[in-house]
Amino acid sequence: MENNMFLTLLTFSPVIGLVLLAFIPRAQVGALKLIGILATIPPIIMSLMMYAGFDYTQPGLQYAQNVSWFSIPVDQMAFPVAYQLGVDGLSMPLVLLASIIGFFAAIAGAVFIKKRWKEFFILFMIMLIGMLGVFTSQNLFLFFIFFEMTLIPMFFIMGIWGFEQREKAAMKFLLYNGVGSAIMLIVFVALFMNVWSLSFVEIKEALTNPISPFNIQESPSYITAGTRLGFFIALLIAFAIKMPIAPLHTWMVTAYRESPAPAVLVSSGVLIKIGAYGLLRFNVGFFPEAAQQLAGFLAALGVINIIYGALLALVQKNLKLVLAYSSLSHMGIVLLGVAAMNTVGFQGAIFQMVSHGLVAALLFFIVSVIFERTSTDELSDLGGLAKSMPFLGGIFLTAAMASAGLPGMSGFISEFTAFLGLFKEMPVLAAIGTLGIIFTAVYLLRAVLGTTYGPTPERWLKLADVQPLEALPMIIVLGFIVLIGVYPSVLSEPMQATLQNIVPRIGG
Amino acid sequence: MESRWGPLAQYDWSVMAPEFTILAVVTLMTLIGLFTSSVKDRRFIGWLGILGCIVAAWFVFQNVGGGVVEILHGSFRVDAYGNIFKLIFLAGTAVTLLMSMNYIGDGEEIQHQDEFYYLALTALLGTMFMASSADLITLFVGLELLSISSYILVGIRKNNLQSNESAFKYLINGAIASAITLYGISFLYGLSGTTNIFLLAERLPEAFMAGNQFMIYLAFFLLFIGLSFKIAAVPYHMWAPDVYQGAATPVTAFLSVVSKAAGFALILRVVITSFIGVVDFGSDGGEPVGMIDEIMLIVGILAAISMIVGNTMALRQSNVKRMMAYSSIAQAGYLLVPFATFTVLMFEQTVFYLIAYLMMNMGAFAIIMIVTRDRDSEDISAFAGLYHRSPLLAIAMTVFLLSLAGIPISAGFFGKFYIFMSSLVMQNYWLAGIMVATSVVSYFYYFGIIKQMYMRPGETDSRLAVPASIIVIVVLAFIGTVGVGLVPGTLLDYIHTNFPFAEMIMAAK
Amino acid sequence: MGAYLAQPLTWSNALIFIISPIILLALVLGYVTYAIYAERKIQGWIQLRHGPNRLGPAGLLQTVADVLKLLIKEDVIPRLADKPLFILAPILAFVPSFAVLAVMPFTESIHFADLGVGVLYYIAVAGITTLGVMTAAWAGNNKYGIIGGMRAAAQMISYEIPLILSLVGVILMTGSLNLIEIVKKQEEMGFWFFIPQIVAFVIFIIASLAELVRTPFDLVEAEQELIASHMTEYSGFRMAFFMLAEYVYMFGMASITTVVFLGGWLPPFQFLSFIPGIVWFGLKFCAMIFFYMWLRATMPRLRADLLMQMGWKILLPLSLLNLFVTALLMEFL
Amino acid sequence: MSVPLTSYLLVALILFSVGLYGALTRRNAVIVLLSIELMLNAVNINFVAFAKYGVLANLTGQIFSLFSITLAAAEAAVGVAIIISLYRNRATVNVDEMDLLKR
Amino acid sequence: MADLYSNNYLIVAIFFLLGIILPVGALTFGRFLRPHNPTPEKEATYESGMVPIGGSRVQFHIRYYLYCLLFVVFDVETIFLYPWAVAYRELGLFALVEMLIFITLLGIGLIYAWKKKVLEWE
Repeated sequence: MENNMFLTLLTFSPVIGLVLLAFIPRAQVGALKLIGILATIPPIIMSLMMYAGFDYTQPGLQYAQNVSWFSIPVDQMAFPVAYQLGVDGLSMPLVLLASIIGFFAAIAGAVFIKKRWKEFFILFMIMLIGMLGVFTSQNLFLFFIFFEMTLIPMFFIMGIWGFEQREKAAMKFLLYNGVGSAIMLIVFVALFMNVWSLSFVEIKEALTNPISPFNIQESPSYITAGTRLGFFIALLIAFAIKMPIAPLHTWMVTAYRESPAPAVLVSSGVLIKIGAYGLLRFNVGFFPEAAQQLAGFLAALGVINIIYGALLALVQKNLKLVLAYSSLSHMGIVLLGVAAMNTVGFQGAIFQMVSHGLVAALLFFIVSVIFERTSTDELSDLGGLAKSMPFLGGIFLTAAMASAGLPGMSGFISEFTAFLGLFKEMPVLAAIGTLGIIFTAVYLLRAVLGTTYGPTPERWLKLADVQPLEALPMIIVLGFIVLIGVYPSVLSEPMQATLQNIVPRIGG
Repeated sequence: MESRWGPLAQYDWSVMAPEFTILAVVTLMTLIGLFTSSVKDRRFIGWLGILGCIVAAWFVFQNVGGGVVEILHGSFRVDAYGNIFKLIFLAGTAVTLLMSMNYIGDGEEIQHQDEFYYLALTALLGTMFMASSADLITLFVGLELLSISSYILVGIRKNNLQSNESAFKYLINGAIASAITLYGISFLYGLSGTTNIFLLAERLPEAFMAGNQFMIYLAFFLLFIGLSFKIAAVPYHMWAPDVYQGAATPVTAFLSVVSKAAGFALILRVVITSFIGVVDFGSDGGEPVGMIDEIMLIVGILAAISMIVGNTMALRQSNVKRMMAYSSIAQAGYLLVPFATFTVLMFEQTVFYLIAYLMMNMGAFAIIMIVTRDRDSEDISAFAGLYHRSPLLAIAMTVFLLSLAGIPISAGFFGKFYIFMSSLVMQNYWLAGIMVATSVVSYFYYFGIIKQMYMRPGETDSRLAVPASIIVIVVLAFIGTVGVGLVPGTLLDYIHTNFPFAEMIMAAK
Repeated sequence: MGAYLAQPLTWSNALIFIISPIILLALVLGYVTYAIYAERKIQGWIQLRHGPNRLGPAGLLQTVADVLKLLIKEDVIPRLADKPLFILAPILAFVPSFAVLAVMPFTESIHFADLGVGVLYYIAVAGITTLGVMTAAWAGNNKYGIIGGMRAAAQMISYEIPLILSLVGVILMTGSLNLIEIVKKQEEMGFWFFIPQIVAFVIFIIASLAELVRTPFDLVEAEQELIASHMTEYSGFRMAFFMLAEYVYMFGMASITTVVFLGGWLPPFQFLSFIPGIVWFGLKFCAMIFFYMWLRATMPRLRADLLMQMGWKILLPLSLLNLFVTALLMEFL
Repeated sequence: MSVPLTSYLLVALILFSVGLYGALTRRNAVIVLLSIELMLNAVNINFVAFAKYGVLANLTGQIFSLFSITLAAAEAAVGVAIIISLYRNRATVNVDEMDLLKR
Repeated sequence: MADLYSNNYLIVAIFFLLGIILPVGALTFGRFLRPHNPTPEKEATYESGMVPIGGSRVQFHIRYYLYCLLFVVFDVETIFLYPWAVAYRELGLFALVEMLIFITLLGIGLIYAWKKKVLEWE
């Protein structure tokens, strides 16, 4: 039993903020905001420390903690459920992403939230714990609990601080994700029934090691390929809702349109990445054969996502919706990376997750700043904002370029890697997918230029430019984007060992 | 040993101490109540009742671990099964009384305050007999003691038309249900010549072999239909919404928790003990099929229908108590699942869920009571803006609702989770599937209340005054719900080690 | 009779079973005719009047003439009456009062059915009379009738409880519900039950008076208030049957008192046992009947509220107490 | 002169069905209560018949019927009490008119 | 024994039958003797010679019902007292104690009714 408390401290560090917030009177808005922002800094510091201390050569878990929690009695036996945390190359970048976006969203909260700050920050801290926990947990059960922990506060944040149709959107969000988590729970329990373990590592070992009894045909506990395929598809549906993948994406559109800025930031930056993470960690990690079998299907889904998202983004009249469909499109790239089923592809997928997380958060932040000033996000109303807000216009363009995959930015690296991976396996699909990139540039430029350039209407002339508090996080995030763009090894190296550990088992 | 005290005196009557305590307390309460009619505030009677519950619980704890003791020719039986259920009943009743202190104390609605307290305790006495009897006669008497007391409890707001109506409906349905139950029992008796469920277990297989299959099945169906009334499960659930809506809120809470748990105590004991040995060897020499297998299938189907009906009908309700009624139908469905899967752990699971249900439902009803009385409306919109009026109450309510919906980390989640696990272990995939699917459906209406509390502006923003007794209930329920959610193993282990359910079918020492 | 009962049913036995109740019925009718006459004469005697004295020697044929008169009276059924119930009511009143005699042991050998649950049978069947009264009251659709009927019903059910409970003491001591066994037990003990069960005896007498709706408990027939109560709308022979039922019930009540408390056919002293049992029974029975009539002539009527309160607040607790004292004494003596 | 057990059961079955039908279809609350009594009495017939002519005849059935009579009485008493209070507030005993508790 | 049992009840049935035949027979016989010429006045409900006012299906005071309830309670009690009394000798003193408890509870019912003024006839 390893007992490294580090990740526990990391995951639960927002609790400090939570407790402090609980004791601050609701009238002291300044203090609430300050604590709200400051409380998101310890996770960043600790995840950076974790990053620094990470051993790149080791494929297995690091900072692992394993404490027995309770046991599930099943038919005369009791199976222990442990409190297991740990990170490997796959999850560590995402932990860092979660903490950065957390900080970013907290600032967005301080800037854009106009009422009930106390409740907001408390819910936000709970959500932050959930986000960090999802990536640090090494146990199906724990994963599920943290997953739900992101869901419920999100529901509240959307429902309370959202726009006109907030309640409907919150309900829709809850139901879609509820169904997803229910399916996930069923699969987890079914997996547990078969393998009698909840630990990621053990399950992975049991399902992929050729000498484990579950993989030997003659063994009584052999799990047939059909069963594995069933698990795979069920999990795919669960994560497809979260990611989202094309036919199951409708919740996202309403959610993005109706949610307040911090919620959108968190959602586009971290929450939908949970789906992709799950896909990599569970679908591919546990059922490599099935994944291999369905790789074509996944790739096709990815391409559909890219093209469909891009086309819809092209015709949207609302800035937020453009970004929402752009998210859909970009998650298609993640899917392509996963479908590649090789190290490069996976690397691309993770790159894309991190990159899109940062870029989308930045873009949504910018849109919120615009909305804050103009009270509109309709493209037809906006225009020529660069004149009154030059700094914002610049950042907006940069972010859009990063999203479209301009070299030197993280988007380029990630998209390039992902497609590179897929080209090796399925050149045709990859070729079609690249069309999406072109669309991306088109719709993003249309949106950005439509907003910032052109003639400036009278009413937009007096708009104030970005405040220091707004500028700070934008610059930090942009810094990360550029850092990844120019020095991708900062991200690729730690994950190398882990991914190399996954890949050999694909295709057996 | 023939003393002048006769053969009855040889039994160890001390094991009946909990029942005697309650009986004595009811008597005492009645007498004190009658001779202090000049005192305006009647709450001290209720406090006496709560004290009685506590003392009785202490006596139950004295019996815990004492093994199986039978008295009165095996018709009264103290075993782990009965003890744990008695504790649930005692806790539920104590909370009901505590809740009603406030309901009764400040309202003009209930003229017969003393009666309210006595009847709650007599109903409790009925449930305790239901948990501890091994004879159909005493079981039935216990059942009726509970039923008749609760009919009156439901109608105790006698100037309230809704209360009258719901009492009438409850009575008619209850009486029909008990007639059906009795009809089933009469066949069981006719086939076996006994009403002792252990003798029944011995003789029913013989009767089955002798060509009375049809009668046995008939008896089972009648029994189950009649008893499904108490737990408000399909096929006898339709009374619940009307009755829950019309009854005073503490009574509704009592019905949904204690009465339901008692129904489960009865069904499990009778059905399992008496039908477990019946095996159909088939006329064509095929594989022998235990009747319990067929029972399990039927119960499974009924559980599924309960979950579906309860959760979908709840979506349409705007009255919060009506909604909780459908929710409780659905919960009855979940609670029947362990029975339908029938693992060795079914008792632990049922009891665990019942304890969780006790805590979350009592907490929820305490808050519902406060809110609906304050707004003088039972519409869901009464909850609008509750968060601004009393944030802590709203948070507690949220936790209870999340727990009812089965969202971690809560007692309700683990209750469902364990049940879900075992239904998967027994490869009852369809049942597990329905369970999860209907749980998701239930998010809709549970979150409907949450939505009201946080996202809608209320008619008033004045602070909601919460009486101390309600605070106590809510705090206890909150701690319980969250605590069990954090360390579910502790409770389960406690149940497992202290209440070995194998005692249920063991012979007495 | 006991011998025939134990034999398998043959045609001749069946005939005996049919004939003997008919004889009893004839006797009872005769008794009723002269009980009414006796009642009027005794009341006359006590109140220093003559009573009936025109028809026949000393008015002996008066009642017979009354019956004949009633037989040729017109039978009116009110328009608003509930006709089926109106016709049913007299029958309902009469049947139980006669049927209770089925278990009455007049002597050890002269009796009809010998039921193990004789006492229970008596109580159960006698309880139906209340129903006759209520039915008549309701069917007549008359305000006096309904008020009287309700009162009667309330009174009869109130006093039924002490009546039944007072018998429990006797049953405790006997250990059987069989009426013959009860008499035999008295024979065995050497004294009759009214001595050890004096409290029960008093309660029983009072309650039985109330059950019979006789003075001092004849509120139902308080003519000043209620005309003729449930019988208001009845006329002719239908009314006669209510009267008949009343007197037959009196017959039954006197018999059961005799059997249970007064030793039935037993002689008061052993040396008098040469006199046949039926004579002793007849004497005790007549004494009871006389007692009823005596009371009627001398007692004032009780007020309604006092009546009910006496039943519930005095007789009921007293009979329960008696029960326990009996049980305790049995245990410790 | 003994009647076979099945005929008792048949009578009970008919009574029970009549009672159930009445309880479910009649509109007058009092008649509904009476129908329920009919059902309970059908059960008593069953019990007594089994106690006398059953395969394993014994007294338990009769005892059970005593209890069921008692409980039927109690149920009826409470039932009528509730009907009375309903009648006081609503002036009807018609089951169809009890529609206050709908949605 | 079976004969004794059925014969006993045969006699009881004969008694009941006789009880029905007598009134039915007498009334049928009387029909040939008595006149029958109804008039509306004769068939009117009797109300001391006045024209009847209103219907007579009037509501009654609740006390009648309360007495009825009390009757049910105690009548049912006797159902249990009788078997107890018969079997008392075999059961011993303990049965007495039990019955004492039972009666005490019912007694409390009586006290309850007493205190609640159910027994007061106005």
